[in-house]
Parts: sequence; structure tokens; C-alpha cells
Amino acid sequence: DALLAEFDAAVAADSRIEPRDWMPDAYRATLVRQMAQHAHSEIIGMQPEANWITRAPSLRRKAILMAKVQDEAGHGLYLYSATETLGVSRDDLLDKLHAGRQRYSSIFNYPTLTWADVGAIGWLVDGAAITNQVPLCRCSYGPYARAMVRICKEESFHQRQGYELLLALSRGTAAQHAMAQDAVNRWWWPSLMMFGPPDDASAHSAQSMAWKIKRHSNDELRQRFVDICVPQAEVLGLTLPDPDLRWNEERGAHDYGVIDWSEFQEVLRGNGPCNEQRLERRRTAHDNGTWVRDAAAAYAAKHRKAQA
Amino acid sequence: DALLAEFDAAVAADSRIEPRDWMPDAYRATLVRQMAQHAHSEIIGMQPEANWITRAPSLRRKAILMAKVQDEAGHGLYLYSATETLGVSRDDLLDKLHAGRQRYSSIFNYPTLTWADVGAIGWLVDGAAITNQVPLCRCSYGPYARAMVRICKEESFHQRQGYELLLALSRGTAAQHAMAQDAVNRWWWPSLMMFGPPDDASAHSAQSMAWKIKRHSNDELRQRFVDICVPQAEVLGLTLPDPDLRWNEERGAHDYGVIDWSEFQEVLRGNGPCNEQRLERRRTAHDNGTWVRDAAAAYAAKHRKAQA
Amino acid sequence: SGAARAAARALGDDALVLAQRLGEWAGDAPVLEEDVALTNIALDLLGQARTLLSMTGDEDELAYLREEHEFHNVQLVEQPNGDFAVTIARQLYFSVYQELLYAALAARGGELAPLAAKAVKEVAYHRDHAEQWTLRLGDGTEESHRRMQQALDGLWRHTGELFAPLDGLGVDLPALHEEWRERVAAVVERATLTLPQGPDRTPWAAGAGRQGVHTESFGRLLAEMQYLHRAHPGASW
Amino acid sequence: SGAARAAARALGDDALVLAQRLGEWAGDAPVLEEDVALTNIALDLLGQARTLLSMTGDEDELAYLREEHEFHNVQLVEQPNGDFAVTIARQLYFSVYQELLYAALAARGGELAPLAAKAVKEVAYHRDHAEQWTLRLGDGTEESHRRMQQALDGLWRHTGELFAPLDGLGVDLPALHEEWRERVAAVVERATLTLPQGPDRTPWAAGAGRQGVHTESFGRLLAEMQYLHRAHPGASW
Repeated sequence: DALLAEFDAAVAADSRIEPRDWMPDAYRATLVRQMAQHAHSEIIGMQPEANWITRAPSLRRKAILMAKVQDEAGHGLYLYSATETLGVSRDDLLDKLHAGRQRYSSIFNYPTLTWADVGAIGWLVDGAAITNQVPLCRCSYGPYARAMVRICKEESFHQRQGYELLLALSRGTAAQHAMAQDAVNRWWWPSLMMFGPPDDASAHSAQSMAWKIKRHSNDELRQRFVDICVPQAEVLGLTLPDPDLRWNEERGAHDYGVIDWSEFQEVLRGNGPCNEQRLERRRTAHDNGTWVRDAAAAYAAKHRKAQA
Repeated sequence: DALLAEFDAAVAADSRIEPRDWMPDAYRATLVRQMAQHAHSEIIGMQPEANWITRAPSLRRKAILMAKVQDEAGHGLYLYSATETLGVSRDDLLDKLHAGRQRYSSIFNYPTLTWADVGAIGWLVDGAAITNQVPLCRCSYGPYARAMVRICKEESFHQRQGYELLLALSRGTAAQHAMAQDAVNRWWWPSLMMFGPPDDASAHSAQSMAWKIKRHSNDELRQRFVDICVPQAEVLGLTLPDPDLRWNEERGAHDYGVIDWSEFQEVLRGNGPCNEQRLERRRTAHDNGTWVRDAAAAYAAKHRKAQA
Repeated sequence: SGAARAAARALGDDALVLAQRLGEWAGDAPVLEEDVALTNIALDLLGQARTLLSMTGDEDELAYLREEHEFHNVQLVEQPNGDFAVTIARQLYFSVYQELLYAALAARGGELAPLAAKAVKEVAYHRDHAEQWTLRLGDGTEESHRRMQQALDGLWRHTGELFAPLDGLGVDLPALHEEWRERVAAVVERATLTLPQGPDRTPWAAGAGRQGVHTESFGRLLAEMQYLHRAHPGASW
Repeated sequence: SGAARAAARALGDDALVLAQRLGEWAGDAPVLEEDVALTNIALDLLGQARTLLSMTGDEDELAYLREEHEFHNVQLVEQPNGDFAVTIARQLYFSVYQELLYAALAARGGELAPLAAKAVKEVAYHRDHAEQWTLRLGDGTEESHRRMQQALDGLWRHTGELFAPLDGLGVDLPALHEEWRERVAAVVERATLTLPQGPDRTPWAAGAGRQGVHTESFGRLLAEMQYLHRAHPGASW
């Protein structure tokens, strides 16, 4: 019909779809699913890093890490707000997260075992996130695209800080260097999995590309990430844990080893190292905060009434 | 009457009063008060020392400290059992403790701030306790006297271990020596207060002495304790924080400075450094354990029924 | 002078220790906005701490290599977070104090004045944050009222220490006590709560953080904060 | 041999870390009898740890100066205490395992046999203690049943690791797995509970304590355990 034609034309012309515009139900549902997952990832993603705030080994690093975790809370706020423009409330989204009915990025189901993990998350996980997210700044849905512009700017700052943290360790004592290498060993493969299943196994990709929610395939983005990381690892003086990693002259890109997708599926199914722990901690924080939120609501209601 | 005469005669003859013997209500009440306070002191007394179990600086010291805290739990068990012979249940006594209607020794309202405090508690607090308790092994009430025999044996073991811990610190690095001296500075005066108010201000003493629940006055025991500690402190190479402490040739005893009884009264009134913390932690442990005790009771009831 | 340095260091310790406590909240706040706000306050305090400690030595040596008794922060800031009401009560007591203190320091000039002039603006926000939450919790639900009153009562005994004279500071701290009490009382009253009546200091003479005597939980706070740094002597991070 | 020493050290780490966790209970048990019992078990385990670690080096250097990844304990023993049911579930899984293991070690002779022969008696008591409580909690109230089942389920994923082959031990650990499962199942069934059905190991290949990879809470356990020792390098205690 006419509305759909108008919508398709707008997407084709690279115009932004705005909250008041008509949009297909499936487009809206896809956006809600993806934006909610993204918002949830920001707040669950605070946990593995917050794990090291109290133990950061210098005051400068402590300040950087605190600021980063604060930014993640801020990103969560933008993204929940952007999602609310699609007609779902933050409370509702949080309930779905806590009930296990909406996802967050599987990467946060891996533990941060040492201080170097803070650096590896910055370099690799934030690096992968940026590679994924930069194209989203041109996403067809306006509020999401604008939130991503702001988020990407901050993320790239985090990524550089993570890189610099690892560099300091790599050039530090033998124990510090080993700590950095161990962290990269543990985070490399999970980071590659952040781009999602291979293109031929990806359920939602084709429609999302057509709608310009997504602009590059999973494998394209993964390749881009690998090509960026290899020279950075060399400068760091750290090895990426993949014996098959090598430059392919013909393709003008790096070949890399086979990803263990069975691990990815297991973590997705809830059997990763920290799935239960992360969700449980989130639920506990939420439950412990109920009386506070109730108090704020009661206070606001009283004072609205008093003014009316 | 005849019963009272018989009781008085037994006490006078240094016979033991046993649970089935008739006894005056006031004698029973005094014993319950004192024995309950003693039992409560054992279990509250676990807290300041347990505070260091997880941080003990060598495995040998960790084992010694664990064993000591275990002994305290054991002493609590004997003493609650002995008190139960007077017709009050442990549950009832614990309820009174948690409600703040029965006391525990005020000494446990002081914090253990460093590892050396574990030594100072052993040397000074256990030392004062033993000085108080050895005469109780001849107390007129049989079950209490017998419990005290067993307890005193273990306490004197603890006291030697505490002394030895301090000795190792005193002879260790400068930082260790300072840690030991600081602990002795903080625990000396509170230990002297463990003997209770001066004889002329002691409410219960006269009657307790007549009943042979108590055999020496507060000030007598305090003097005995001071005279024991002074030479031990010299061997330790640590200073007792009392400028007025000196040998009095005439009395054949040490003179010592004026005790700040206002502090004692404040701590007794609940305003010591840790009163709230200790009682709150005890209540929390008890409350957290309710479902466990309920389960054990339900299980026992089922299986009694099943056997009947 | 030595006394001035010691005073600056004590104020730095206050800020450092409270930042550490607030950092424990990260990710666990009752609403996402509070994850942002509490971390923001922690960052301000950490910044103040770094400036103050650096005036008296190497910030990391001071933060990571001193023993418990060498820290001269007031005991208030080391008290455990408890529930959100306890954290807010601690913030209220401390931010009102810090605002008065920094204002006095800024006014009097001298070495600490530039820091104080900057920090007083940050602290005004901390105080406003604490006030807003005191009002909401005090005048919210029955449960929040009860918890907030309990929190105010529980921490009251650590407030007297804030106004003990501090050598070398150049500010008459005892003179600020009355103003502090009035400001706190005004918020507490608006929040339908009662200003605590008990003693405002522990009767145990030795119980003052300014003399290097702390509470049991402080040792654990330091162990967590310093462990990694101490496990790698001499390393750079 | 080096492998035999590494195996002894790994068993020593198991005992040390579980003793440390149980030590956290001191003073907080649900009944006074359990303050005695849990500390007693902790003391037995600490004794085993000291013997095992001393066979491979200085016990204190090993306990206090290794980094996280140098500890080779199974992840089960480092899991946080949780509520009493979690502690009992951890005790049940681990004590049945340890009893089988020590019996096998005692039977086969060799360097570890004397320790194993002594320890197997201690562990029989630990296992009996865990069994009695599993029965009481499983067949007690509705709440205790729910908590106990949840505890068994939650820790199940850390049980598979117990039976991974351990080089140099001289005991065929995988061969003990079936016997372990039968013994645990028998208790669980008597307690009216259900043997967990999920995976008995984390799918993350690197997730094995025996290879020096641990869980997030282990870093905090070590920080607490080692802090004081590390804060005074070279001191004797």
C-alpha cells in the first residue's frame, strides 16, 4: 500500500525513518530486538569491568576505568531512550532481560580474570563493537543512528585506552607481559564471535540489510576487524592465538583459523562461564533497588498532588 | 527453712550444688545471668578473631587461629549446656542476647584492627579471662565449675599462643614490632576493665562471694593480672601504656594508673566502637540460619513420626 | 610546612577512601541514572584525592603502599556502603561538610585555594544529589523512611570527628560544626526525618581516623585496593 | 618426578582453597554446632594442604606468593559460599570425590599414601556431615528443599572437572567418575532431591582450574588471603 511504498522509498533514498513515521511491524520488531540487546549489553557489560575498579593498580587507571564504566551506563541510558521511541518502556525491557527473554551480547559471559582483561576488553571487545557499530551511525532509524554517533565516539576513546593499557603491560615486567598475553589469548576468539554466525548461517541478516539497519555482512565486518588487529598486535608485541593467521596476498586480507561455533552456541544457550552469574547479579541489583524506585515514585506522586 | 539451711551448709562445706538440688531463686538467677553472659561472650568473641582467619599471614598461624575460634564455639556449647541445667533453653538465651536483654563481655566491643590484635587478645584478653575464671573452677555450682575446668585448660593454651604470636612480631621487622606495640597500647586498658568495676562500686560481688560463685574481689584479681603481665611485657620487649605503672616494694605489688571508668560505662551502655556491629552480625547470622534450623527440625519430626 | 602537608594528605585520604567505597556500587545501583551519578561523584572525589596526595608525595605510593594506620581519613568515609540509604546518609553528612570546608579553604587563599575553588563546585552537586535523595527516601514510602532514618542514626556517631581541629589546615573546623548541623537539620526536617540525638562521636578516645585509627572494615577495603599493586613491586601500570 | 609434584600441589591447592572458603563461615553458621563442624572440616583440609604443599616447596611461599594462574585447584572449591545449602552441596560433591581419591591413593602406595591413609578418615567424616545435611535440607521444609536443589544444580557444572586426568597422580581419575555419580545420586535420592541433568563442565575449554584458569571470585579470595603476607615482604610470622 501507499505507506509501505513511502517507507521503502525513504529507506532506498537513505532518508531517516523517525518515530512518528509509519513503519512495518517487522521493521519495528527487528529494531526493538536489536536496540534492546544493545542497551542490555551496555549495562551487563559494566559488570566484567567494574570487577576491577576497586583493584585498579594505579589511581590514573582507576579514574580511566571508572569513567569508562560510567560511559557504559550513559550508553545504556541513550539506548533505552532511543528504544522507547518505538513504544516500549525501559521497565518493560528490563523485565524481559531479567526474565531471560531478551539477550545481551554473549561476550560479557566471559570472566575478567586479571587486570589485563580490562585492557583486552578495551582493545578487542570495544574494537569489535566499533567495527560493528560505525555502520550503524548510518542506520535507517534516526534515533538509533544518532545514539550510535555519540556512542561510537566514546567507544573509540575506550578502545585506545585499552590498547594503551595493554601496551604498558606488554612493555612492563615479565609477569605483566605474561598477564597481557594471557588476556589476549582468552579474548581473541570470543571477540571474533561478536560479529555473529557466518553469513551463510545468519538468520536475520538479509532483511536487516534490505532495511538498512545493517549495512555489511557478519563475515565482511569480521574480516575488517582481523585486518585491523593484526598490525596492532605486532606493535603491542603480543601474539594472536591463531596459528592459521597469515596475510593472503591474493585476497589482500588476512586468512584466519576456523572459529569454534559450538562454543558460541553453548554460550548463547546459557552455558557460558558467567551467564548465570551476570544475570543473577543484575536481578539482585534490580531487586535490591525496588524500595528505592518505589520511594522515588511515591515522593514524585505526593509532590505532583501537592502542586495540583 | 530446712532447704535453705541445707543449701547454706553445702556451700559452707565447699560441696557442689547440682542441678537437682534445691537452691534459692536469687542464686539460680545470679548463675543464669553470669553463665549466660559467659556463653554469649564466647560466641560474640568469635567475631573479632574470625575477622583475621582469612587474612592470617602464614598457614601455621591460620591453623592456630581457626582452632582457637573453634574452641570458642565449643566453649559456647559447654556453657549453654551448663546453663540449660538451670532450666533455661539455649534458644531462649539467644533470643535474650539478640534482643539486647542479656550481656556479653564488653571487651568484644573493641575492634581487631591489625593482625597483632589477635596476639594481644590471646595474651591480654585471654589472660584476664583466665585470671577471672580459674577461681570459677571451684565455683559452688557443679556444672559451671566442671565446664570451667575444661575451658580454663584450653584458654591457657590460647594465651600462650597469643603471647608467642606477639613475641614473633616484637622480634620481627620494625613494622611488625610497631604493629605489636600498637595492639598492646589499644588492648591494655580494656583488659584491665574486664575485671569489672572497683570493689567499692561493684553491685553483685558481695552476695556472689557469699555463695561461692565468686571467690576473689574484682580489684584482687585485677592486681594479680597486672603483676603477671608486667614481667611478661618485659620479655616481649613491649611497653604497657601506663606511665604510672611501677613496682611498689611496700605492697609487694605493682601500682598502676587510674582506669577511665567513664569509657567502661559508655561501652556498657552500647556506645563502644563495635557494639552495634557485633550484635547486628550475630542477629544476621541467626536470621540467615532460621530456614536451616527449621529444616533440621522438620526432618527430625518426620523421621520420629516415621519410626513411631 | 609539615603540618600543612599532613592536613592536605588527610583531606586527600578522605576523598580517596570515599571514592573507593562509591566505586563498589558500579553496576549495582538501584536505577541506571544512579550508576551514572554515583560514579560521577566517585570520579570527582578521586580527582580531588589525586591533586591533594600529589601535593605531598607520589600519589600511587601514598595510595597503595601505606599501611592502615598511616591513613588519616575520617572514619565516616570508610564505613561500608550498606543499602542505598546508608550511602546517601554518608553522602549527605560528608558533602555538607566538604562544601563548608572547601568554601573556607577557597576563601582563605594559600596553597589549597585553587583546588578548593574548583572542588567546591563539584561538591555542591554532590550535596544536591544527597539532598534530593534524602527527601525522596525520607518522604517516600514507609519502608524508605524507616531505612533512611536508620541510616542517619547509624552514621551519626562518625560525624563529630569531622570537626576535630586539624593542624596545619588553616581552617577553624570546630567553628563550622554549627553551620553544618543547621544545614543537615534543614534537609532532614524537610525530608520528614529526625536529626539523630545520640553521641556524635565514639567515646573510645583512640577511635579517630585523623589519628590513624580506623574501623574493622577499613583493613579489608585497603587489602582489596592495594593487593594488585603490592603483588607487583616496582611495576609501572 | 615433576608431574607427581605438580599433582600433589594441585591437590594441596584444592584443600587450601576450600579451607579458606570454609574459614569465611567462622562465627556465622546457622547453629553453634556448625561453627564447630565447619571449622573442624576447614582445619582438616588446611592440614592436608600444608602436608601436600610442603612436599613440593615452602608452604607459605606457595600459598602466599603465587599468582592466580599458578594455582591449580579445581574451580569447584573456589566457588563462593552462598547460603548454607550451597556450602553443603559443594561439600557433598567434593568430599565424595576426595574420599574416592584418597582411598585410591592410599591403596596404590607411593609418596602420597601415608597422607591419603590419614586423610581418608577425616574425609569420611566430611562426607558424612555433608550427607546428613543434604538429607535434612532436601527432606526438611519446602524452602530448604528448593534451596538445596538449586545449590546442587548451580554447582553441577563444576563437577566434571574433578575427573579430568591429572598427570603424575597415578590414579585413574576418569575411572572414579561413575562411582562418584552413584554415591552422590544415592544421597540425593534419599534426600528426595533430583540429580542435576545439565552439563557437568563449562563448555569453555579454557575453564579448567587444573590448567590455572579460575573464576572471577577467585581473584578476590586470593587478594584477601595473601594481602597481609605480601604487604610485609620477607617477614616471619
